[in-house]
Amino acid sequence: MNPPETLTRPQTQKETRVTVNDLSIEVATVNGTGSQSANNIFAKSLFRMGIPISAKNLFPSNIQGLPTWFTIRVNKNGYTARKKELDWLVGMNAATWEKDVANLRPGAVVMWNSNELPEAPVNARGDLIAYPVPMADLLKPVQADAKLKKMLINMVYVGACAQLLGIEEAVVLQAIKDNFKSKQKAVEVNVQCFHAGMNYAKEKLEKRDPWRVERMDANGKKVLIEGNTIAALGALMGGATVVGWYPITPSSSLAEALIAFAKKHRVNADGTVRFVDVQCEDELASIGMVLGAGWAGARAMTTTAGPGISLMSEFIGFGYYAEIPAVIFDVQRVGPSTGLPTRTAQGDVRMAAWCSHGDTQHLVLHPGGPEECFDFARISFDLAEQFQTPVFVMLDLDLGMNFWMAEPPAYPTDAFKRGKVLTPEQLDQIKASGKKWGRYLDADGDGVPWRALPGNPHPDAAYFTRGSGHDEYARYTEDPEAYRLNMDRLKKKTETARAALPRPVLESVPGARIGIIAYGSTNNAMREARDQLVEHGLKTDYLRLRATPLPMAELEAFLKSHDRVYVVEQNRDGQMETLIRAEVRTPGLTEKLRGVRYYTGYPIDARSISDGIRNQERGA
Amino acid sequence: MNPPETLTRPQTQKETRVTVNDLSIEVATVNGTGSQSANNIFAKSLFRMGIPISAKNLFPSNIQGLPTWFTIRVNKNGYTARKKELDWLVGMNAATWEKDVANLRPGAVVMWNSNELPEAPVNARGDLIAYPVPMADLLKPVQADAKLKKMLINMVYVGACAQLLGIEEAVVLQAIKDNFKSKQKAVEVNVQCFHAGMNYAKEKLEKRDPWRVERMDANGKKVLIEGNTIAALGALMGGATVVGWYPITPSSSLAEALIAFAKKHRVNADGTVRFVDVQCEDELASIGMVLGAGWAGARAMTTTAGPGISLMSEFIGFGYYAEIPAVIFDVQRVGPSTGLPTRTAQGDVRMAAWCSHGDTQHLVLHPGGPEECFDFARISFDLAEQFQTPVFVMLDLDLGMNFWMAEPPAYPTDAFKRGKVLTPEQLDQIKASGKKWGRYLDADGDGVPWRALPGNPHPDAAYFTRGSGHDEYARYTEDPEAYRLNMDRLKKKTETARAALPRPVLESVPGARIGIIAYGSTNNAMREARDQLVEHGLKTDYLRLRATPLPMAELEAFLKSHDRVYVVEQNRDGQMETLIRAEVRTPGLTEKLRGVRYYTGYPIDARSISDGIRNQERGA
Amino acid sequence: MSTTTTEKTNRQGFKWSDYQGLPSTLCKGCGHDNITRNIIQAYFELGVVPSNVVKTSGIGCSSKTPAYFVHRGYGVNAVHGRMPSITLGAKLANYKLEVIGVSGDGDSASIGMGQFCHAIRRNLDMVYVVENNGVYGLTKGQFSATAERGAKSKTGEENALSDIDLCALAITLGGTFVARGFSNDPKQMLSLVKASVAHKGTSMLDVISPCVTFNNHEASTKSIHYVMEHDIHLNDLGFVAPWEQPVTDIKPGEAIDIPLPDGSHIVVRAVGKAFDPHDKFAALQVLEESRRKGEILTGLIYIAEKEPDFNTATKVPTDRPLTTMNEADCRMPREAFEKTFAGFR
Amino acid sequence: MSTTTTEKTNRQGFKWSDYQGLPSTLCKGCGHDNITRNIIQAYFELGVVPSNVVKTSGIGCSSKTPAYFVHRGYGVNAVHGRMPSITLGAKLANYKLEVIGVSGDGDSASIGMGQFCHAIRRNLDMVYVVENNGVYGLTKGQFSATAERGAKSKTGEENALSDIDLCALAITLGGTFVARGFSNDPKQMLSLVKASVAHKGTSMLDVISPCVTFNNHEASTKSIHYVMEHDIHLNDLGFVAPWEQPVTDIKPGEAIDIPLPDGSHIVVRAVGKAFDPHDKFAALQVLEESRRKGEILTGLIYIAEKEPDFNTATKVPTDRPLTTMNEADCRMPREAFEKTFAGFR
Ligand SMILES: Cc1ncc(C[n+]2csc(CCOP(=O)(O)OP(=O)(O)O)c2C)c(N)n1
Ligand SMILES: Cc1ncc(C[n+]2csc(CCOP(=O)(O)OP(=O)(O)O)c2C)c(N)n1
Ligand code: SF4
Ligand code: SF4
Ligand SMILES: [Mg+2]
Ligand SMILES: [Mg+2]
Repeated sequence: MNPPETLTRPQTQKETRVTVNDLSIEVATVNGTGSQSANNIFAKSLFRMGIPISAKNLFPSNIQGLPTWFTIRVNKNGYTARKKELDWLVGMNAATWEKDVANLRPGAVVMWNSNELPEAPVNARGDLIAYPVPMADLLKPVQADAKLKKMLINMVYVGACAQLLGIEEAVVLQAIKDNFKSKQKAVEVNVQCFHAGMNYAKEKLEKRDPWRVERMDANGKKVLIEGNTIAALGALMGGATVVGWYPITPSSSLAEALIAFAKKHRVNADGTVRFVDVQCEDELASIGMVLGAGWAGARAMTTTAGPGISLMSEFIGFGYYAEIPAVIFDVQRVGPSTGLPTRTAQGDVRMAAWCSHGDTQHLVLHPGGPEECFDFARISFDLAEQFQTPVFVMLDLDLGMNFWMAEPPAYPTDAFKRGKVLTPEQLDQIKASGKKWGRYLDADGDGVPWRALPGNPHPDAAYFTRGSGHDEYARYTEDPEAYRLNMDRLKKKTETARAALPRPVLESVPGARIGIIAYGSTNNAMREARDQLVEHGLKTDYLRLRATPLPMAELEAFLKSHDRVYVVEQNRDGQMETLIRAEVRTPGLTEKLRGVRYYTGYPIDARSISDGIRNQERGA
Repeated sequence: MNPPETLTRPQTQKETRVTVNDLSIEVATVNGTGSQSANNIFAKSLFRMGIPISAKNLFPSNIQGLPTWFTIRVNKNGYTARKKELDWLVGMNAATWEKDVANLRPGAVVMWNSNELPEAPVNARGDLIAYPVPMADLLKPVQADAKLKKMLINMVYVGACAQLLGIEEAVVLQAIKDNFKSKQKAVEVNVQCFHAGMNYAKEKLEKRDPWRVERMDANGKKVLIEGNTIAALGALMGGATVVGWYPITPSSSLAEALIAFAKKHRVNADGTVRFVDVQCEDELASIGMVLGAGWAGARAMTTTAGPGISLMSEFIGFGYYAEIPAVIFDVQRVGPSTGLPTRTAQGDVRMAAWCSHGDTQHLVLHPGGPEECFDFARISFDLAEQFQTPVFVMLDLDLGMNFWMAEPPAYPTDAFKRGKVLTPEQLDQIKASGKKWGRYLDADGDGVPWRALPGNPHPDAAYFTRGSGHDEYARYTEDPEAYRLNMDRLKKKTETARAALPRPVLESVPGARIGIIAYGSTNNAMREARDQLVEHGLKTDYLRLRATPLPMAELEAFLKSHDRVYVVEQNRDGQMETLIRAEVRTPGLTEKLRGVRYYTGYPIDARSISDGIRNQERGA
Repeated sequence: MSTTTTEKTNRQGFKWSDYQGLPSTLCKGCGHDNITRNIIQAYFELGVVPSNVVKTSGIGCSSKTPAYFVHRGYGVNAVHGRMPSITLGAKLANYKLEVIGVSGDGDSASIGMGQFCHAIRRNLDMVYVVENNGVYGLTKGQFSATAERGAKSKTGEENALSDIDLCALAITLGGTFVARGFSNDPKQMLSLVKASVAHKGTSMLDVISPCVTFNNHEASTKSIHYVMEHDIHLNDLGFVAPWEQPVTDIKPGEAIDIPLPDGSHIVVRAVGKAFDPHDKFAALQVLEESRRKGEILTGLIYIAEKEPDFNTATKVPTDRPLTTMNEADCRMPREAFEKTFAGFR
Repeated sequence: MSTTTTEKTNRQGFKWSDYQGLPSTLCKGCGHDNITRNIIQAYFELGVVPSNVVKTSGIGCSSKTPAYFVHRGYGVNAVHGRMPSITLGAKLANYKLEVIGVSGDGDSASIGMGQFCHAIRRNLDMVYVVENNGVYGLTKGQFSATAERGAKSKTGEENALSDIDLCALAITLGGTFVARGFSNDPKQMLSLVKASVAHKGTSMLDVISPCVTFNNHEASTKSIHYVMEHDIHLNDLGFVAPWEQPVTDIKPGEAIDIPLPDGSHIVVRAVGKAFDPHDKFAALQVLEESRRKGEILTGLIYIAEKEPDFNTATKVPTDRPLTTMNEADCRMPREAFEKTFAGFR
C-alpha cells in the first residue's frame, strides 16, 4: 500500500511496462446528466477498434442526481465479466469521489474534473496515476447553454481518455456521427468537446500509466448489444404477435425494443400492424391477456421482473393446468420484495421452476449470453406452443441491460413449430377413423394433447377451458381418478418437454476432477474464472445448464465423473442447487455438490468464482 | 365375488359374525338438501356413546343439487382416517346411486330410499345386505311443507340406522335437541321422523349384517370439532386482534368462526369489540392489511387457500424482507389453479416454504391434528412477533372442514411472547449506554433485530420500513455489502427461528429398519397404516414433521438410523421430500428417501400408505 | 347447414340447440340461469355463428354460466376477477371472435375491480355481463361490494358499507355502453343482450340477478321480490336487426333511434320523462337520483355516440387474425435483418 | 418539549425541523417535492405530534416522498399499488395514528385501481394523496391511466385511451372528501392538506404534480406550463384551525363554512358561480363540464355532510389501540373457555 511519504502528490515516474488491450475503466457520474451517449461512444469506439469489450451501467433506482457508474472492460482475451479491480477511473461525481478513489487498486489511473472535484483524495492515496482535467474550463469556448454543457462535459473525458489510451480519433468521430445521426449541430459540439479533451491530454498530460489500446481483429462481424434488445429481436423473429406488459426495471426495455422493432418491421400497407402491444394496468392483467391470446392461438408474451412473477403466480398455475402457451420474460433483479431494482441477481430461478400453488413444473430457459437471448427468445414460442404451457425466459439485469458483444445470429429459416393444433379436416379424419378427440386426451402417449383453436367451426372442436378439474374431454369433473390421471399426464408432458429443451453445454479439459455448474449471465465470467483456476493449478470442467427441468442424464454423468462439483450462482440460497438436489436420485451424487454464491447486486466477477472454489478446495 | 345365482335378490341369510364399533358409513346425498343437520346428529350420537369416530363431508364445488357424500368412520381403535372400503351405504341420490352401489365391497350394507331409488343395482350385485326404506311414505304422516320434508327425510335414515346399529335412542334425542336448540317445533318434527325410521327398521327390517355399536368410554372429555373451528379458537386465545380475509373454500369457515367467537368473547361494555375483521376486496388487500397491522404492532392474521397464497406472493416477500409479523392460515385444497376447490391436498408446502421472488425462507407450521390446530394457531402469533416475519399455518380441507375428535386444550396461561419491541425507556437506556439502536441491527447476535412500534415518541424510535434495500439503521441503500450482510442476517434469523419451531414427534418401536416421515393431516392415517404394516410383518418408526425450515438434527438422525425412509404426502411432486432433499447434507442420507404420494382430492387412507410402502419394500 | 329435423333454424341456418349449453348446476331459480336463457335467445335470433363465440368468465356461480350456453362456442373459465384480461388477449389475437365475458359482482366489483375499470376504459369490442346478486354465491353468501348499506345478510349481519354502482362507475370511466337489467325481466333483457352484442365496444350489462339461496330473504335488497318492487324502467328498448323492418313511425320526442355499426338499430322510448341515452351527464343524474330514491333503475343508461373500440385503437389488422400470422408475416426480410444487426456494430 | 434554539415552534412545541424528512432524491423541480413541502407545512401548522404520524406509500417517485417529510414519524414504503391496504391495517391496529398515504397515478390508477376504489368506499380516516403526473416517472415516462387521450409522450407517442378522472371516480364511489390541487400552487395546496388532515374519513387529494423529466414537454397536458394555463379554481379555501379566530363575516351566498369534527372549519368561497361542495351531484357536474372544456378544475370538489369513518363502522375500541391488547383482553375467561369446548361434546 501507499507509504506515508508519498501522501503529498501522486508519483510521477513514468511507467515502463505496457499493458495492451487489457483494462477496466469506470466513469463515476450522476444519473440524469446525459453521460450515457458519451459513454456509449467511448465503448463503441473501443469495440470498433476490434478489441473485445463489455460495458456495464451501474445505476441507482431513481431518475436524476444519484451516483451512477459506467464501466468498460477492455480485454484482448474476450473476458467480459465485471472485473473486481479497476484500472482506470474517471471521476465526475463529487458525492462518491472519495469512495471512488479509495476503491482503486494501487497503480490505477484516476482522471477527474479538476474544476469540480478536489485533488486531496488522490493525493492522500499517493499510489495512483493522476490525470486532472479542468473540464469546465475546456468547455468555456463551446457555444451551448448550461444544460447542454452538463452533457457535453462527458465528451471531454472521452477525448482525454482516447488520447491517453490510444483510441483512434477517426473511430471516435465516426461513433459520434452515428450516435447523433442526422443531428448535425449535436455532432459538431460533441466533436468540439471531444477534441478539447483530446488536445488537453495531448498538450498537458504526461502519460505515466501502462495501459494502451491497439487495433485488433477480434470482433469480426460481432455487434455490441444489450441482452434485452437482442431478445426482443428474437421474439420478433420468433413470431410474437401479442405482448401484454407492465413497466418494470430491468425488463421494460425488452418490451419497448420489441414494440419499436414491430412498428418498423410489421407494418401493413393500410397502416395496421401485425403485432399488438398493450401496456396493461398491472402484471396480473398482462399475464391474463397473454394467456387469453395464447389460448386463442396467437404467439403471446409478457416481460417482467421478480415482483411481476410473484403477482402472476396464480395465473401461471392456471396456464400450467389449463395448458395454455405463453412466454414470460423474467429479467431478474435483486429481491426479495422491491429489493435493489437496478441491480442484478439470479433470484427467481426456484420460483420460476415451481411457480404457483399446487403441483406445478414449468419450462424455464436460461440463456447464457446475448446470442442465446436471441435464440431462446425465438424458440420459447415454439416450446410454448408445442407443450401448451407457460415458458419462462430468464434474463437478468446484467445480461439484459448491459452491453455485450454478440455474433449476429443467422437469419432464421426454420418453420414455426406451432404444436398440435387440429384443423377441421383433421377433426374430420379423426371422426372418420372412429376415434374421438379430447382436448386433454393423451392421444400420442407423450402427454401432449391436441388442441383446436377458438373459431374452428368443426362440430367436434369446441371445448371449455378451465382451471378447475377436468377430464380428457375437457369436461368438468371432481372425480379422484380423473384428477390423478390428468396430473400424471401433465407430468409425462413435462418429461417429454424436458427432452426437448436446450441441452447443457459441456466444456471439458483432460484430467479435470473438479466440475463447475453455472447458468445464465454467470457464464460470462466462467472462462476467465476457469483460466484463473488453471493459473492456480486447478483444472475444471464446466457444465452450463440452459434450461430446467434439468437434463438428468447429462447432469448425473457430470456429477459422476467429478469429485466435487461447484454450482455457481448469483443468489443466496443456491436456487439451482436446490433444483439439482431435488431431482438427482443416483446415490452418492448430491454430496459432491458445493455452492459458490454471489449476491451483492453487482454482476458476478471471475475472481469471486475462482476464489470461492479455491477456498473450498483448500478445505476439501 | 357374487355367484350368478344370487343375482335376483340380496342374500337374506343372517350374519352370525358380529363386528362391534368398527364400520364405515357413507350417506350419499345431494348438496343443498339439508342433510347436514341429520348427519351431524348421526355422528354426534355415535361420538357421545363414547366410541371414537370421525366424520367427513365430500362435497362438490357448487351450492345445490350435486352429489355429496357424508362418511362416518366408527372405530374402537381410534382410527380416524378415511377408510377405503365402505361397510354401510345410505343411498339418497339417484344421480350417483348406481355408482355408489357398485363401489361397495361385498357384504356391505346398503340402505336406501326405496320410494325414489330403484332396487335393481342392489339386486344386480347380489352380494350386499339390503335395507330398503320407503322414506317418503314414512314422512307422509309428518306435518311439514315439501321443502322441509326434503330435509326431514334425512332423519328417517338416521332412525333406521340407529335401530339397526344399536345407537342409543336417548343419545340421539338429546343430540336432536342440542342441534336445534330452542327451536321446539324443529325438535319435534325431527324426533318424529327419527322415530318413523327407527320404528320402520324395528318392525320391517330384519337385521342381517354384522355391525353393531356399543357404548364405550374411549372419548373422555374429547370434543368433536372441525379443524378450522378449533384453529379459530387458537387464534382467539393467541391474541389475534386484526383479521383481513377474503372468502375462499376451505378457509372461509376459519375466519367466520373466529369472527363469531370474537363477537361473543371480545365485546366491551360500550359495544366496541377488541377485534376487527375486514372482509377485504381480495387477497392482496388482505395480506396488505395484515402486514400493515402487524407493522403497527397488532397480532394480525389472514385466512386463505392456495390461490390466495399465489396472489399474496409479492406481499409475503415484502413481509420477509421488511420483517413484519403476520400469520397466514393456508387451508389447502387441490391445485394447481382452481383445481378441486372442495377437495383436500397438501399441495402448498413448497410454495409456503419459499414463497415470493428472490431468496426467501418462511416459517411454516404443519399441525397434525385438531389439538395442534389450536396450539399452532395460538403460538403462530408468538413466532410471528418473535421473529418479525410471516408465519404460515398449514391446514387442509380434510383437517379444516371435517369433524375430528380432540382433547380440549388446557386453558392457556402463558404470556404472549411479543418479541423484541422497544419501549421509550429502553431506548433511553440504549442511548445512555452509548449505543445506537438500529431497526435491522443484529444487536443480540441471533439475527433478530429490535423494533419500535409506530407512535413510540422517543426521538430515536422513528424509522422507515421498505421492501427495497436498507441498512442496519433502516436507511435506504443499494450498497452491495450492506445488501449481502442484511441477507446473511436474515438467514441467521431463520436459523434462530428453526430452533424455536415445534420439534418433530418421533414414534419408534424396537427393531424397526423402516422409517416413515409425514406431516399435517396425513398423520391421521398413520397409526392405522403402521398397524397394517405390522400385520404384514413390517415394523416402522415414524417421524412427524411439524414445521419447516426442517429440524435438521432430528431429521438426519432419523435418516441415519433407518435403511429406507418413506415420505408420505398428499401431493404429486413430493413437496416435503423436496424440502428435505434441499437441506440434508450428510452423505448417504437422501438416497434412503422414497415417496408415497396420494393425490386424488380424497383424504389419504391408511391402506394407500401401507400398500404404497409394501409395494416399494417388495422392490427394495 | 341443412336441417333434417323440424327444429327451427335462424337466418344462418343454426338451430336453437346449437346455442344451448350444458345443463346448469346452479340452484333452482337462480337469476343467473335466466340471464343464460336470454343470452342463448339473443345469439340465436341474431344468428351469431356459434363456433365464433368465445365465452369467458372468472370464478363464482355467475362465472360458471358460460358452460351453460353455446356449447358450440369456446369457453375459458379463468381465475377469480380476471375475466377482462383473458378476454382482451383472445379478442386481440383474433378479431373475428364474438366475445362475451360473464362475471359476478364479487368477481368484478371486489377482486376484479381493477380489471373491470380498465376494461371499461379500453373499450374492447365485447359484451361484459355482471350477474349482480349482492353476495358471493359460490362461497356461501358473504356480502359483495354491490350490497347496499344496511342490507341484512341471511345470517342477520348488517352491511356497514355503501354499495358500488357499476353503471355509474362505468359511465365515469368512459364506458361506451352501459345498461342495467333484471334477470327476471326477459323482455328487457333480450333487447339489452342483443344491443350489447351489436354495439362495437365494451357493452357493460349490470344485471341484477337474485341469489335465491343466500340473498332472497326479507331484509335483502337484491331479492326477487325486492327488485320487482323497486325496478324502474328508464326506457323501453326495441332492438331491430339489420334484416328486420326498421321502425319508421317514430314521432320526435317520443323515441330515439340509435343506429349501430352493424346495421342494427335500438329504438329507445323513455318511460318517464324524456331521456337521451347519449347524454352522459343526464345518465349520471338519473342514476344518482334513482339511487337517492332507493330505486333500481334499469334500461339503456348510456351509449356513446362514437368511440373507437380497442382493436381499432391499437391498429390490429382487420384482414387476418394475429393467430394466423406465419413466418413471412412475422420475420423481417433477410436484408432488413442484416441491416438491423449491422446497426449495432 | 423545550426549545433551546431560536427555531420557531408550533402550539405543540414542535419545531418545523421535526416535520422535515430526508433530502429528496427526486429530480430538481419535480412537482412531488412541492407537495412534500406543503405536507410539512400543514403538519407543522396543525401541530400534529410527529411520532404519531404514519406515512405510507406504494412504489414510484411519488411513493418515495414519505421519506422526505416528518422524519420523526413512521413510514412504510410498501409494494406497488398496495398503499391502501397497508394503511388500513395500521390504522385499525392503532386508531391514534395520524395516517397519510402517498401514491402516484400509476400506483393508484393502474395497478392499485382496485385498492383505490375500495379505500374510497371504506372511508378509513386517512389522507390519500395521489401525486398525479400522467406518467410512470420511476420507470421512465410511460403513460399512466390519467394521461389524456391524444397527449403526446416525450418520445412522441400518442396516448390512445381517455384518462381516468380520479376525483369523479372517488365521488362516484362514495368518497367523503374529494379535492384536486396543483403541486405548484402552494396556497391552495396548504389549505387542502390541512382540511384533508382535519376531515374524519378518507380525504382524497388528487394533486396534479408535473414530472419535469418525462412529462413537461410541449405536447404534454400535465406540464407545469399547461397546468398553469388550464388550472381553474373551483373555490378558494380558508382553513381555520380550532384555536384560530373563526371567520364571522360570511355573507350568505358568498361562502360556506364547513365545520369539521375536530373543531376546525373550512371556509369555501366559490370562485365562479355558486357551488356547494356538499352537493355530490353538482360536483359530478362541474367535473364533467370542466372536462369537456379541457380545464383542470382544482379546489374542494366534494365533502360529505356526515359519513362514519371505517374505525367507527367496524366498532374498533376508542379507548385503547388493538396493538396494546394483552392476554386478559384477548382470552376469554377459563369458564367460558371450558364452556365453549363443552359445547362441542
Ligand atoms: C383468488 C380466489 N379467491 C377466492 C376465491 C373463492 N371464490 C370463489 S367464487 C367467489 C365469489 C364469487 O362471487 P360473485 O362473483 O359475486 O359470483 P356469484 O357466485 O355470486 O355469482 C370467491 C370469493 C377464488 N376462487 N379465487
Ligand atoms: C409489481 C411492480 N410492478 C412494476 C413495478 C415498476 N414500477 C415502479 S414505479 C412504477 C410506476 C410509478 O408510477 P407512478 O405511481 O405514477 O409514480 P411516479 O413515479 O410517476 O411518481 C412502476 C410501474 C414495481 N415496482 N412493482
Ligand atoms: S348460490 Fe346463489 S348465485 Fe349461486 S347458484 Fe345458488 S342461487 Fe345462484
Ligand atoms: S422522473 Fe418525474 S416524477 Fe420522477 S422524480 Fe423526476 S420529475 Fe419527479
Ligand atoms: Mg355475486
Ligand atoms: Mg406518475
